[in-house]
Amino acid sequence: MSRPGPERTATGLAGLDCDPGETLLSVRDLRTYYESGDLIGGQPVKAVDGVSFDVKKGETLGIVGESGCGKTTLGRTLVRLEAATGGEVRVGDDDVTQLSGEDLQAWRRNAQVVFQDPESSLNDRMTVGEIVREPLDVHDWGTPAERRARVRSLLEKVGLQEEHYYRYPHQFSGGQRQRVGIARALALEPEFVVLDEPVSALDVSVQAQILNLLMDLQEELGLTYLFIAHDLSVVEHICDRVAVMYLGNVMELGPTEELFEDPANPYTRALLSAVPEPDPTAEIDRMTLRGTPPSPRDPPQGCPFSTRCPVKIRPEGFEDVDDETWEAIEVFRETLRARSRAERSLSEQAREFLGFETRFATVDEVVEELFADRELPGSIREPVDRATDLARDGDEAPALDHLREELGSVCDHEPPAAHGVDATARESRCHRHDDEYEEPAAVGPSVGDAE
Amino acid sequence: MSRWSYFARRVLLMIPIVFFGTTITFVILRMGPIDPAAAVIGASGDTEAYTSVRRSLGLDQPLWLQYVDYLRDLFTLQFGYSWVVNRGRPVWELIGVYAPRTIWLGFWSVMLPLFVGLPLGFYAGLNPNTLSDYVASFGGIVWRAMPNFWLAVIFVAVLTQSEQLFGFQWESWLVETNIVTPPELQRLWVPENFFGAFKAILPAALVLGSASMGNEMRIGRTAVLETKNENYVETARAKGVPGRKIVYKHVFRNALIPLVPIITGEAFLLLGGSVLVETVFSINGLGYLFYAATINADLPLVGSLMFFFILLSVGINIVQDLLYTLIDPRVGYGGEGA
Amino acid sequence: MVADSSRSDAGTAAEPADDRLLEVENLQTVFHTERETIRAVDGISFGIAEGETLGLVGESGSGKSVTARSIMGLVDSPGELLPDSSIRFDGRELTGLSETQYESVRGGGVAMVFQDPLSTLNPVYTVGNQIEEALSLHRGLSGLEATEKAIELLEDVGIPDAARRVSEYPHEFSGGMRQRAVIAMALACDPDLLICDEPTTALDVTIQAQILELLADLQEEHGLSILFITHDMGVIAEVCDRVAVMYAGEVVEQAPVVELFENPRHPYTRGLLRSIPSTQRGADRLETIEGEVPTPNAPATDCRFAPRCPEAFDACREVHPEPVPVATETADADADHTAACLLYPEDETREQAVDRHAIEDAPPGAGAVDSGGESR
Amino acid sequence: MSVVDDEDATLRERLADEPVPALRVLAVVAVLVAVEFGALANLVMSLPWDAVGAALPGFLQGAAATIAGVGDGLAGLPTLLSRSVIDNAGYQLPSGEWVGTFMGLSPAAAWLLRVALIYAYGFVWLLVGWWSYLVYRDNYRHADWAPVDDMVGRFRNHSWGLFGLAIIFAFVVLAVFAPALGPTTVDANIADPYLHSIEYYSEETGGVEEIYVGDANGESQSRGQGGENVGPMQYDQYDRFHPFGTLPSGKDLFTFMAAGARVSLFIGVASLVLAGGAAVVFALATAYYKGLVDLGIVIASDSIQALPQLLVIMLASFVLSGTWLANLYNGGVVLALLFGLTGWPGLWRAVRGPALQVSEREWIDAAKSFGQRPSVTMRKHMLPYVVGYLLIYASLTLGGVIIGVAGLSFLGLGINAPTPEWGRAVSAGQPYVATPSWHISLLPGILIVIVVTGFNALGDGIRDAIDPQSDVETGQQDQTAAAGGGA
Repeated sequence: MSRPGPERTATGLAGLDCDPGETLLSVRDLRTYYESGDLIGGQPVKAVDGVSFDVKKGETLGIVGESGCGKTTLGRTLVRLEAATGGEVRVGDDDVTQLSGEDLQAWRRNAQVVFQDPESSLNDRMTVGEIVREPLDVHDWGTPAERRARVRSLLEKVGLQEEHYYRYPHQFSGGQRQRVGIARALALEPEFVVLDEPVSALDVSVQAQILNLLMDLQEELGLTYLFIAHDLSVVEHICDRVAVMYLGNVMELGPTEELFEDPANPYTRALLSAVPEPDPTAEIDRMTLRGTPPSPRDPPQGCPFSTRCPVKIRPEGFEDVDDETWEAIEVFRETLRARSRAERSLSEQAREFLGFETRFATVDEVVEELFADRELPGSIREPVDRATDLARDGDEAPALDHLREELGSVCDHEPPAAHGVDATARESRCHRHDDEYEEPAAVGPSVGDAE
Repeated sequence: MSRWSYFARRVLLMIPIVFFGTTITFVILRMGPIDPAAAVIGASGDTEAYTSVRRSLGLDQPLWLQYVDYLRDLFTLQFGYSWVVNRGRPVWELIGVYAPRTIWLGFWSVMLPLFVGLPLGFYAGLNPNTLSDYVASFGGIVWRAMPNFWLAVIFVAVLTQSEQLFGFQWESWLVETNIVTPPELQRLWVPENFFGAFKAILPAALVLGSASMGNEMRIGRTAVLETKNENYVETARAKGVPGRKIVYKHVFRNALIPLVPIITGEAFLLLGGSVLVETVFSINGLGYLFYAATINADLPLVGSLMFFFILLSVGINIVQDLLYTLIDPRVGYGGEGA
Repeated sequence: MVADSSRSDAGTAAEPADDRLLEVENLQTVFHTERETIRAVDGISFGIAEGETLGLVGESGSGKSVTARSIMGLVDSPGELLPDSSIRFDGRELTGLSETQYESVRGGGVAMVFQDPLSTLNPVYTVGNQIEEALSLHRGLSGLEATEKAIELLEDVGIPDAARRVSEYPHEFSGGMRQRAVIAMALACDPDLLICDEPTTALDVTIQAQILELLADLQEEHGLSILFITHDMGVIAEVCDRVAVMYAGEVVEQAPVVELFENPRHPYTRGLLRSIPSTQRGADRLETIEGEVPTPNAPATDCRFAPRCPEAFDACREVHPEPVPVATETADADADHTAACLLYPEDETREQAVDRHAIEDAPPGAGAVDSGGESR
Repeated sequence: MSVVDDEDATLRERLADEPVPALRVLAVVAVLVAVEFGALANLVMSLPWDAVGAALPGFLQGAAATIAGVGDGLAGLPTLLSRSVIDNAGYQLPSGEWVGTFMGLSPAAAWLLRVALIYAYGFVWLLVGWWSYLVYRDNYRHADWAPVDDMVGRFRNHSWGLFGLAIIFAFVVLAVFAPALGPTTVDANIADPYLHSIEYYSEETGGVEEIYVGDANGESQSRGQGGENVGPMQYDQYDRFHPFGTLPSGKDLFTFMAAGARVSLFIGVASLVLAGGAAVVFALATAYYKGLVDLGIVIASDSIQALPQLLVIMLASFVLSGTWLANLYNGGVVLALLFGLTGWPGLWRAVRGPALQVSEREWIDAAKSFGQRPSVTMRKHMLPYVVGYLLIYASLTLGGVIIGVAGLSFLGLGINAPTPEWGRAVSAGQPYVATPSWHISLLPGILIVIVVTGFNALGDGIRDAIDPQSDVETGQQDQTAAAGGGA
């Protein structure tokens, strides 16, 4: 490159200069918690809860997951928009979460973000030229004339025209604004770019333009992308490797092709099977998940996915209980969980205190409905009755504890470790990868591109 | 965070506010050259009396100790005695005498706008850009722009001359009342007394509530306009709810939410305005008492009254939060659905 | 603004079926702003048969949602339906109805599910209260009876612990549960036609799958007709029987779902399908449609897609295409497949085709192809 | 490429490139300044420099004195629109001929002419301001379109806002040109009436006599019923014209009002600069840092707001009444300080919402992500959005301050006694409201209503101009702002 590039300062971050294919960024047990606004006590929101992965130079690592899974927080933590609660992010010998002063500035120059919302990511009282130039000004890049020249070349590079320099964001469409956002992110020639849902606010036809542009730029500039998205088809198209997140954890991580063809983790499988195919003739064997993800304030004790997992391991001695009964137990637990989170109004608390009936006293109806026409073996009937008694008094938490103790399996008690699942360094967190259990794929419907 | 822990948090926040508010009062009282003791003994200039007054007021102590004493007395609700305005009477007793008139005045100057301004505003919001909307809106703005003291002066003049101007005498109309005297607040449960007291306070309450009336009208109008465009109103229409019911059920209740702080905020604003209105109408209320204490340099009385006002303001704030928690189920709800 | 009033009377609706539950003809909804008049929906026609699901697909600004609101009679000033528009529901013309007359149609005949379930529910009333409101309006239920029915409806839409949930406020529900509650509210009205305006766009895929499954079940159970509006081709492929593709206020192509996906004829539909990454597995670059969606602020005298169309020729800028039947490829013999493009009908020469579009487009009495175009 | 290079030019270079339009603007401005240069110098000299001078260290005092001398000299320069050029003071001979007035016009006509000319002059300034904006936009700005163009465009079409602007313009001209607008001066008529004298034609003696203004005032009182009344647009028996009539003391009400406008405007603007500055700084800081900073300022502002504003100002201005501070600008400085110190919480609350909203925008994150300094981020990315909202509330609050100041002076507090203040006129006229001397109370009140309405309208106009969508969100804050603490 002939342009006057910013000299990398001698102050470190030597790790950025690694060769393509080597590990650029190494994330280990990263945690980011948000304190709740409550002055007195209160659980923090565990947005990212112990995440480990590597990012290799020149690759595109996709992070997918549903809203609230912590993928955006993860991206923001990597570029130091959020402070990490624990763990580390290594670049060579430096820990990004601990950087300060000049080192931090060096990281800020080399790690950039493209934001999701093109409406909100550009200051609409500044001209496009000023917006793209601002990072250059902050880092004292070249002379003012050189900066202006660089901005013009950047605009051209992202598919805009030079004369757009003095236009305001209002005069652009969503796709063009996103191009401006990309130009701004590239101004300082960063090594690493976090793309936070860069196309999800755009229409399909425009989305394709931006995806093509991103891929061209990566090729030309040797960029490393962290691509955050909820749209699996986009991730499949653009990413080299994919990490699937659920409730602050990476459930599965591996090369895109293998992961999409033969997903190993039950959550990945459910997620993939939920995506509607743009092909009306496709026959899908869909796994529809029950309920919604639990609150990240109060994640399950064992596997994060255990509350919704369709292939959850049964505890010993209950393998022969029929599926519907077992499902009813899971629904019962889900109901109690929802109740324990529901808020009681003052009048309800008073009624409860005085022993009157409240909407929470309907637990018997729930039990009735779930278990009425079922033969329950004593080993199930007993804990259910006990839990019902506890819940009737408004104590859902002990009821839940009791059910977990009596009817919970390894999924309810221990967080699963990462297991290698095929030859390609793919990892998946699920107890079923243990030798003693059947693989998830063996017990659920078939999912994946390989049909 | 539940609604009630939100509410508890708000109440907790009131403590430092009372503390700082009281401190500010102390600073104001002490930053000027006014010597409370000198004001107490007046022009006689007797050194001995002066020293003894100083001592009994605690002025011979170091300033920080005075501050601590001042805080301790107020926070234990020992308001002390008036020294100049009504020498030797306990402040509590004065409040007991003066406060009812102010409360009576304040009550009606909150109620009148509520029952006049709000309906007018809602009406204008339901019929935007019609002639009646313009008249109501413009009227509201001008009505709000009128200074209370001036409006009071005009009211007094017009009412005293009502015979010449309108052909009937206000003072003897329906019930015999005076225009510029405090209302009689004895035995209000007797309808006649009640009505008399109401009529006596009506002009003053109208004046004091004028700004609120204009405000509530304007904000009521915009709140209705805004609520009308909410998605849930469209949903209600989409499920076939008749127009009238949409207005009553889905628009009004939601439009009331932004009005809660307006109404309570105004209730507090009335305290300041009461000085002028009470002066013009010669209603010996708290505002008037405060004014008299100020210009007579009765600083102990001023300090205690100010503390009383701070408590009132904090109380109104708590009422506001309570109203909020009652009217809006979302208050304090930061969490996620289950 | 004069030229187009009778334009689509001639063309469109290849099959004027009277047995259809909803028949929209030449619907034109415009919004007046200070500067211009936006023709958000510009002369579209389609119909929905009983028990059928019609998908309305298009990018943002294509007029999908305005179409839904027009059918529900929810278009308020500064928007209006132009005089020649016609919406017939169950044989009854809706366009001229007064607000009071419309109230019996809304909910009772046609119910609607909106995109954002949170803002759709009134935050200060419990979910049960809002369902009971619909129940009392359309089924005359009240009191305990209504509450029981509301609980039943919540159970029907798959909300667990409904007896407790019925007395909770919308903010206490999660996104997916809220949308279920909104659907329950729509069902409370006992409608024949359900309009779903992007009902799953605000939801996650796993929740979307739940809701789509629920809608399919309910359709079967209640024999509902559904107008399903979305921008997601995947969802369309999954839920719809027939599809109408909208672009800049017009329906550019209409066909049964399999036919449309396998044999897209309009260049826009083709481009749209090809720009979805999952249709191009393995391709390095995605095909794109260059340019941006225009805002329709004047009656069309050309093809609105022409500036972005890879197959555009000179006439595209002068003649406004009308929907014409095109050859089908699927086995479905009576598949009525129309496309509004000068390339069709393909069995005619290009000149013939252009002439045909020009004649159909021209208002009676005015011979010129571009009438009305020069006036602005 | 040359085009592109041109676009890189700085504003100064662009001016040098194409100087004609800018020079034209400059020439007009120069002419406008020249004709009123004396008045300008006078205005500068009328500021409370003595206090500043006294505060200066000794060796500077000499220099200050020299400058003061020069300033006084400049202040003496003749100006076009002054009383001495178009004089309305004179007397009428029995023949009906006017002596001493401008071109022998009647005092009413001379006064009206002067008022018209002054307003025309002010209007020209307004036009020049608009013109220079256009010149800048068309000749020197790179961008063909900027968001501010839309705002200006919306405001231009906002008749209610324009109505407000017109009123505020009239009010500001009244305040700025107060000495030239009044039919007489504060010094001569109100402050030191016995140090000045006038000539009049006496029918008794049949000749021109001289009399102290104070004595003449004694004969031109407005005291309602008893026949003593000089109403609006009337002459008194010394041939003095009183556009608004006279006060009970016989002093000219219009002169009083014009001078009072100046005091009100000064207090309003000064207190708002103080309060607005604090409000913006705090709002930016709380929105950017949130958390404890926010909590601290919430508590501080709530504590101040827990005290009834008007009562606190009343108390504090009384407590301070004996100090040097209270004598600055006849007590105006103290009031401005007090209104500023007690007023910032209201303004802060009003702009905190918009500031928080802006701080949630992704461009703030973008700025953080490439390492922009917090102070620059606040200034560049947040301030432009907050300032608009500040203008709205400043406009509303200004009306409130005017009412508040008037309310205090109605009670006899605040502005020191002989200095004109609107509230004092209302107070003076209180006994005469229902008499022929109704004008004393009524006219100042009506003036206040008009000015406050004008500020409200201007605020509405600005709101709709900067934020055409939202109407309600901001509505909440209006109330305390416009109510002047309940006065």
